[in-house]
Order: sequence, then structure tokens, then C-alpha cells
Amino acid sequence: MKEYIEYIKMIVVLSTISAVCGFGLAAISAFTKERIEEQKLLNVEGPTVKKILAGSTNDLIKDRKEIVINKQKYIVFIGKKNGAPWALAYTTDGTGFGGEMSVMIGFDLINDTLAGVGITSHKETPGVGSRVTEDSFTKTFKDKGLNAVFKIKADGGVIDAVTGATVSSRGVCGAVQKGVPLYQDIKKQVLK
Amino acid sequence: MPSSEIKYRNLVISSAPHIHEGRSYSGAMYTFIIALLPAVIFAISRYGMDAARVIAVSIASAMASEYIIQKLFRKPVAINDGNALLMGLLMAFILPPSVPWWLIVVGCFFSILVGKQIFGGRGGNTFHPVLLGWVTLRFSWADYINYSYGAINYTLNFSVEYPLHVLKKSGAAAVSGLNYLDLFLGNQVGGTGASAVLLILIGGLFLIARGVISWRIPFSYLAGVAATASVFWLADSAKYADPLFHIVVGNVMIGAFFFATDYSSSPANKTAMLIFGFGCGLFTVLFRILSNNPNGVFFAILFMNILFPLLDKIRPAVPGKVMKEA
Amino acid sequence: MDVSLPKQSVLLIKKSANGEGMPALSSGESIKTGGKISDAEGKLLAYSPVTGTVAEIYNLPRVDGDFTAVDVNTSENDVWDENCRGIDNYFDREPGALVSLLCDSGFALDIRKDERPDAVILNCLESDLLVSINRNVLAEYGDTIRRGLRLLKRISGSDIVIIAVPGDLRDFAEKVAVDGSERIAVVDLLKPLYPFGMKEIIPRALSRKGIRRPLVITPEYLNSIIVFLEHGSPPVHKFITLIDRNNVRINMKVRIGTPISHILREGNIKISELDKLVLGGTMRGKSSFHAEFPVTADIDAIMVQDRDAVVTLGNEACVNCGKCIGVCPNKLQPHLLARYSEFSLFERCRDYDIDYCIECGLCAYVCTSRRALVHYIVFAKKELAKMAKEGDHAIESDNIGEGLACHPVK
Amino acid sequence: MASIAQEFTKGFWKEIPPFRLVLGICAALAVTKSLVDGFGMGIALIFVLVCSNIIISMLRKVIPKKVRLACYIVIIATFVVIVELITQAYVYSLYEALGIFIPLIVVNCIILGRAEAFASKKSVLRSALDGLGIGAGYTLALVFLGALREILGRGTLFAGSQYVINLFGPSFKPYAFMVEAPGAFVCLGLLLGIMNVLGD
Repeated sequence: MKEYIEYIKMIVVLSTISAVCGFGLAAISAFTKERIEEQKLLNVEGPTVKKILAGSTNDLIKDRKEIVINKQKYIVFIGKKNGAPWALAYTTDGTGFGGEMSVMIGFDLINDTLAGVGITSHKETPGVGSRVTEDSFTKTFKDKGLNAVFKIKADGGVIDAVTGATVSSRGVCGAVQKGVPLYQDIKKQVLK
Repeated sequence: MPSSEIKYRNLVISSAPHIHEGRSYSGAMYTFIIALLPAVIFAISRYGMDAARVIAVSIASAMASEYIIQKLFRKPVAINDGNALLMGLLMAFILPPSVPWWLIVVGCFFSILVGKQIFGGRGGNTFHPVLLGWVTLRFSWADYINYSYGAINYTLNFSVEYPLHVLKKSGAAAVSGLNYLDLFLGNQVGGTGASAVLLILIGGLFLIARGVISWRIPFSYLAGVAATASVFWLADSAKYADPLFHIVVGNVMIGAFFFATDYSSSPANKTAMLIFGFGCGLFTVLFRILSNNPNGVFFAILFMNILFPLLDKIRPAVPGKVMKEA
Repeated sequence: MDVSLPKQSVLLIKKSANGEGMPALSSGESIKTGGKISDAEGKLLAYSPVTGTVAEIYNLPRVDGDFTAVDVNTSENDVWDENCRGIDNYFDREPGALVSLLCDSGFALDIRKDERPDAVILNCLESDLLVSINRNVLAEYGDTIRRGLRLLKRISGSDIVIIAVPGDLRDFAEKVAVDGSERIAVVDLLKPLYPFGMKEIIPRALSRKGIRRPLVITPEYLNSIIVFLEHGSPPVHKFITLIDRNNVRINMKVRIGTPISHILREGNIKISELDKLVLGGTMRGKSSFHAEFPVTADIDAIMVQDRDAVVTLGNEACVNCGKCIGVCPNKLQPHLLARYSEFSLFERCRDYDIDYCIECGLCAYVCTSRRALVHYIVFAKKELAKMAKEGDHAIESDNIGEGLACHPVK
Repeated sequence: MASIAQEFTKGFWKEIPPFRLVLGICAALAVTKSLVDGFGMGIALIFVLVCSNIIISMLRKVIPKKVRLACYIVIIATFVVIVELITQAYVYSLYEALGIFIPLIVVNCIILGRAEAFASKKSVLRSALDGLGIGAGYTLALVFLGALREILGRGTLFAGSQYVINLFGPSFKPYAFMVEAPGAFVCLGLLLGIMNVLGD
């Protein structure tokens, strides 16, 4: 009998501690959730957004919209000049050499061209594949029309691949290709 | 006669044997240094005072480090055993003649402190101290110890392009124009003294002839390089250079005869020596071909240094044991 | 050169492990040549090599153990002990009985019933560097040795008898090998290299291969067995090589029990402070801390080394150069054995086959760091033996006698 | 019996974790690329250590012996997640720099070690002081290691904060080896050696 009491005590104590901890964590998590998201956007995507939508006068992180297309949620950053939106940017993903990479694509709303491309996160080999994050590669996307073939030249496209990093270059192009068709829908929703 | 009445009491007592071959550790070290002297003269005649400066600074800082550390560790000071001198000389040999003095001092100090004394001083080092020092230099100041950059300010009658860099960058066709005999005679960029391939080889053969080192490690090293390079070369001779090229360029000779044969960081059993040397050669070529870094010798030797205690477990059967058990 | 009989001889009697072995003697008692001077049996049995009166009995430590020493004032005329009688028709006796009789009398012959030797090897190579006694032994005892070989051939049951000699002793060996028209042994010429003369190594040096369990015996020991069987007491003389500080060698025939100081005087060698006096050859001899030790049957040479020639072997760190591995005749790793011993890892020494070390001394001879490798190894062996004893697994030493004319030690 | 003050001070020298107890080495090697990173890790650890020590000490009579480790781990993990969430929300740059090592505080032997060896036996006050002292000692060690590596490997101090100081001027060529992973081992090894020489 004594044994059973001990077992029950063990179960009760461990469960209680776990429960208290679980509820505590849930509370703290709920409390910090919003701020963490903001921090993440600010630190992970913030620098890229600022670079792509350079010239905007508003707070890019604050002026973001969540838009759902085909049940998928996109966070769209809107760049404004003198209060009027001139560009937007959102993130899509592609597959590089080391795995998934997140690519942010910026669009010029006025000319309907690409305002720029930036890689927000990647797992490419440092010094080799990671060279796709450098400006010399990403700037080749700038000002391209939406109908351009976003493939590397070896695959019949218009983009110069980084030497020795064909797979990574392909990954970026794939992300852009995936992102461009969404533009019109997103534009509509943003300007609504 | 009871011991109280015995006359001669002050005789020397020692265990057998009562004679010795006559060699000593410092003798071996100085033989190493003598074997390197021709290359020292070569280096000074080619690079002038710069080579002399590098060698002098290197030796001085290695010996000073040894002295200071032994004092600090309260160990008997043994800088006259020639080991620190040899370490300094070897460090100078693998650095280009243009390196700044502070780089040599840092390298030598690290070599002696972390490479040698931390492991227990003479006989304790698992890695070749100089190579350990060299690695930290390479991590920190790769441009300074780049052989091509180092040779730019000298008027030399050969290309300042480091052959292995050329091979890495432009493929085997770019190095096929090189005269191997020329490279072998020392007309290539490289370390202050290490580029004198022929003289290093002569020094190494001298060491073997004097019985200071065994032939097993150096020759199995060269065999390892040749064999591995041959495999690649036979597979695709347009892409990979031939084995002879791999042997005559880039520190293979000094690595085989002077670095891989370091007593404390190489195996002592005969079979293990052969495997060790061959492994060094294998990894030298693999590092050269498969890694970004064109120079594989030092990393290969350091890598095999890790394996040597394991290799030393390969020991021959005891003949008496076989006899008794049979 | 024959060394004269000294005025006073010293007889050494080895003490047994438990300290027994005091002789059945007292001061003033007179002893006769060939008489037993200890009560013990087997290996500890000792016979007197001289006639005289006992002057003093005391303990004498030697490097290899404790001994009881008996000082005897010798008389010029040898009187043989009346109990000293040979064994009639010993040649026709049953082999097993003969072997056990020899064992009981202090001789050790490694012949076991269950495991017969597959060859008899007469080892005429010198036991150590600079030793050169076998020429004299073969010259003087040739006939006895021939009889001995016949006996050994009979009691060992082996057809193969090999006389292993260096080239320059070939003629002596041929004489020993042939008895009238019958050839009793084959002569195998070996290079006089060290350590071929050690019983563990010599089977491998022979031109005949495949000998697994030989009976190896030196000519002097064989002679002493026959002398004992024929006369009831082992020989009273021993051949030694006296080596002076310039490595000049004199071969001497010495009465066992003669103090070394007496021999040095006769050989005209002075010894002074900080010199080294070695009992045995250069590679395996044991240094002695004074010159009053007597010649015993296990000493083949006496060497005096000048103070300037003394080699200092120490405990500098091993640098792993591998020289010792290259020279070890048993392919051991002396550097590892010494290191394990230095740090008291004796069990590891056993894993690395320390039991197969024959203490030839070659590793320490070539050691780059001049480490006292043999010293470390011997130390580890002793510690292991002690541990085995403490653990109550006392191992019978199968290292029984070889090479010693059995008188009076062993 | 050690005085209350000693419970606090022992962590600074006598039982300074990475050097004397050789605990928490993994984090000590990985996050000491700069002084600031080391300091941040130290503060995070102090928080977890003090909180978990207090809670465990409070519950020491309630927790059954057989499931004590499970309870400790749950409590420690809770505080670690709290630290993670808070750094993520308020000091994101530190969160980035410390990376995986914040979650790994859970398995940092110091915390479980103190819980098992100290907090489960001593009073709440003593446990809190012990946690504070050991945590502060750990922070001190990380700061020292971080500073050493930063000075040698980058020539700066306080890099990663707005008070960054460039110690040797622009001509200094940093010994970058020291901020690489092997440099961490070498540095820690040398400091351990020095601590052994200095003794108690």
C-alpha cells in the first residue's frame, strides 16, 4: 500500500510541476508573441526590405499587410513615397544547394518591374554558394520586366549564374519564378 | 671479507648495458640542421638578406620561446639540445621570405608553447609543433604566408605564380608547360628554403644515410603521392596533373623528409611507418585536388599525426611467443 | 693464463627466497674440495671448490640477490672430499632418473617427460660482447663435451644434435662432433653476432629451421655435468675473460671462489674510484660496487671500465624514434615497455609481451634519448612477479639453468 | 559549515565552473568569440541557475527521489524557454549570437549539477546565493575568455555593442585563429593550465 502511495505521489508531483511549467510558458509565450514576431521581421527581413525598397519614406516594418492567396499567407511590405505606395515586397522560397532558401522579391508598382531581389535566409556553402547573396548577383534582377524568363542563362534564361554556384543561382531563380505570378493578385489586394 | 673491511667502495653502479652506440638526441637534431644547411645557403643566395632575416628571426624567437617557457614551467632549460633551433629553422623554411617579423615570432611562440611544451616538452608532442604554428598563421594571416604574394617583390627568373594555385585555378593544361627539372632544381616559388627541392632531397638522403631517420616514412610518402596522383591522372589527364608534378612542387619533399619524420609525432613500428607515410601522401593529393586549399602537405601530415598512436598499435608478432604457443 | 690460488677464497651460497640457505658450517671448521657446503637441495646446492678452513661467515648482497658468503683460508694442497664419488655406468641409466638425479644435485636440464626437446644445441657462441672463453673451453674440455653430447642425445631422445659455433672455432667443433668414425653432431657455422649467443635467439640463427623446442646448452655447462657424473663434484675451475679499460682481453682459468681483487692483481689491472667493475660482458653484465666478490660459475667475464668511458643512461623523455624497435631481437616495443614501467602501468607491460624480453640490452644500447630501458623493463618484470605472488598465482619459473657451470651457485 | 557569504563567493575562485569544476565547457567554447557574447550567455545562465535553484530548493521536500531528475529538467527547461523567449523579444541580436546555446542551457551540466549537488539539499537562501555565485563566476570566466579571444583575434573589445573599442588601431592584423573554434580550445586549455599553476 505504501508503495502505491509513493507511486501516486511521484505521478502527482511530476504532473503538477509539468502542468504549472506548461501553463507558465504558455502565458509568457502569448505575452511575448507579438514582439518576437516584430523583432524577427525587423532583424531577419528588415535589412533586406530596406535595401530592396530603398528610397521609401515610411516605416517598412510597421506598414506590412498579411495577405492570403491560395490559402497561403504572405507578409507584404509596402514602400511609400510621400504617403503614396510605390513598391511592395514579399518572400517566397526556393531550393538551393544546401536546402531551402528564402528570397524576397520587390516590385515597382508604377512600372510593374522588379525593384530588387534579396536573400533573407539560406544554408548555402560559405564562400561558394553563399555568393548568391552578394549584390553583384542580386542586382541582375533589378528593373527586369515581369515577363522576363527568370532562369540562368544555361537554362535559357536571362540571369548570369554565379560561377561555381549554379545550383544556388538556380534556387534563387526558382524562388523568383514562383513569386512573380502572385504579383498581380497581391497588388490588387494591397491597393484595395 | 665482510663489507666493513672492503677497500674500493666508490665504484660506479649502473644497469646493463655498459656501452652505448654514441648517438644522442641533440646529435640527431644537429644532424637534421646540417642536412638543411645547403638549402639555407640556397635561400640566402636567392632571396638575399630577406631570407637571412626570416631564418634569423625564426631561430631566435623559437629558442627564446623555448627558454622563456621552460623557465616559466620550472623545467630544466634545454635549449642547447638543438630541437628549438631545428623548429625555428623549419618554420623559416616554410614561410615566404617576405613575411613580417611579428608573424614569425607569433608562429614560433605558438609552435613551442602549444605544439611542444604543453604536450610535455621533448618527445611529448603529438603534432609537429611547427605545423601547428603554421596552421594558426594560416587561419589568421593567409595573405602574408601566400607564396605567390610573398615572391612578388623579387626579381626571379621564373614565374611567381604558385604552381599549385595555377593547377587549382586553370587545370592541368596550364601547368603542362612547366619544366619539371627546373622546378626540381628549385626554380619555383615556395617557402624560403623549402622550394630548394633537390637540396632538401639531398639533405633527406643524408639523414637516412646517417641513420637519423628511417627510409620508410619519406619513401612511402612519395609513393603515396605518386600512387594517388596517378589514379586521378589516369582517370582524367586533362583535368589532373601527373604524379611527377605533384611530387616536385609545393613542400612535398620537405614534408616527406623533415616534417613527417618528426620522431615524436610519427609511428615507431615499421609497418605503421609505411602506412603513416603512405597516408600522408594520399591525403596530400586528396587535399590538393578535392579541397579549396591548393596546398595539402601540411594538413595531410597534421591529419596523420592524429592517427599515429593508433597506427603504432600495429606491431609485429613476438617470435618467441609464436614458438611457445605452437 | 692460469690464475694462482688465492690465500683466501670466498664461497657464495645463494639464499632461498625465504632467507634459508645458511651453510652447515661454522668458523674454524675445515672443508675439503668437492664437499657439500649447504644443506639445501636442488638449485641451492653448493660444493666447495677449495680445501681450507672457514674464517668467517656473513651476508653479502649482490645486485642480483642476497648471498651467504663464506671466507675460506685456502691451503695449497687440494684434498678431495671422501663422499665425492662418481656414478657408475651413468650412461646406461634410465634417462628420466638421470635427469631428476641431476636436478637434485643442483643441475637444471630442461627436459620434461611430456614435452621432449626436438633438438640439442651446443651453443658455442659467446654469451656477451667481448667475452671469448669458448675457444679455451672447447680446446681443454673437448673429450668431455663429446661424451656429454652422446649423453644428451640419449636422454633427450632427439636425433638432431647441432653444434653452433662461430667460424673460427670450426676445427674444435669438428673434433667434438666426430667420435672415432661416428658423427654425433652437425656443425653449424654462425656469424659471431650478439645476441645470437642467447639461448632464446640461437634457434632462430641456425641454418636448420623449424626447431621449436630445443635443449640449448653451453659447452662449459655440459662439461660440468659430465665432470659431476664422473667425479661426484662439478669442476672447480671457470674460464673467464678479463677485459681492461682499453678493451684488451685476457682469457683466464680461475678457481671458483677467487676474489676479483686477486684476479685484477694477477691481470695487472688497477681500479680506482668512479671506475666501473662489471661482472659479465658489456651488454648484460652486472656492475659491482666493490672488488671483493668472488668468481662464481655464472660469471663469464670481468670488465673494468674507465671513469671516462662510463655511459650514463638516465630518464630523459622518450622521443619515439623507433631505434629500439628496430634492434629488438624479439620484436618488442622497448620504448613502450619502459614508459609503462616508468608510470607503474605494469599490466600494460604484460599486454605488450614484457615476458618475452630477454634483457639483451640492445635497446638501451641504441636509445637516442639514452634511457635506461633495460632497467625499467627489469623493474616492471620484478613488480609483475611480486604482484603474481601476492595474487597467489605464483608462476613456476621455467627459466631454469643454462650456461652456468653449476658451482657453487645454482 | 560554510558561511552564507561563502556560498556566494566560492563561485568566483574556488569553484569557478569552467576552470575549477570544468563544467559548462561546451558553451564556454562556443559563445566566447567576443566579450559581449560571453557576458550575454553568462547573464542568461545566471537567470536560469538562480531561478531553478530557488524553485528546486523550495520543492526539495516535495519531489520524490526517484523522479527528481525529471522534475529538475522540467523546471530548468521551463526557465530556459523563458530566457529564450525574452531574449528573442527584447535583445534579438544577443539571441542571434547565442543561437542554439540558449536552448542548450538545459543540458549545461552546471545547472543540473548545482540542482543535484546543492539546491536539493540546502535552504532556499543558500541555494539562491549559490546559484548567483556560481552563475556570476561562470559569467566572469566567459567574459574573461571572451575578452582574451576578442583582443587577440579581433583587436577589439565590446564588439557587438555600441561601445566597441578598437584597441590597437587600424594597422593591427588580428590573430584570427583565436576566434576560430580551435583557438577556443587552445585559449581554454591555457587558462586551465594557468589556474592549475595558481592553485587554490
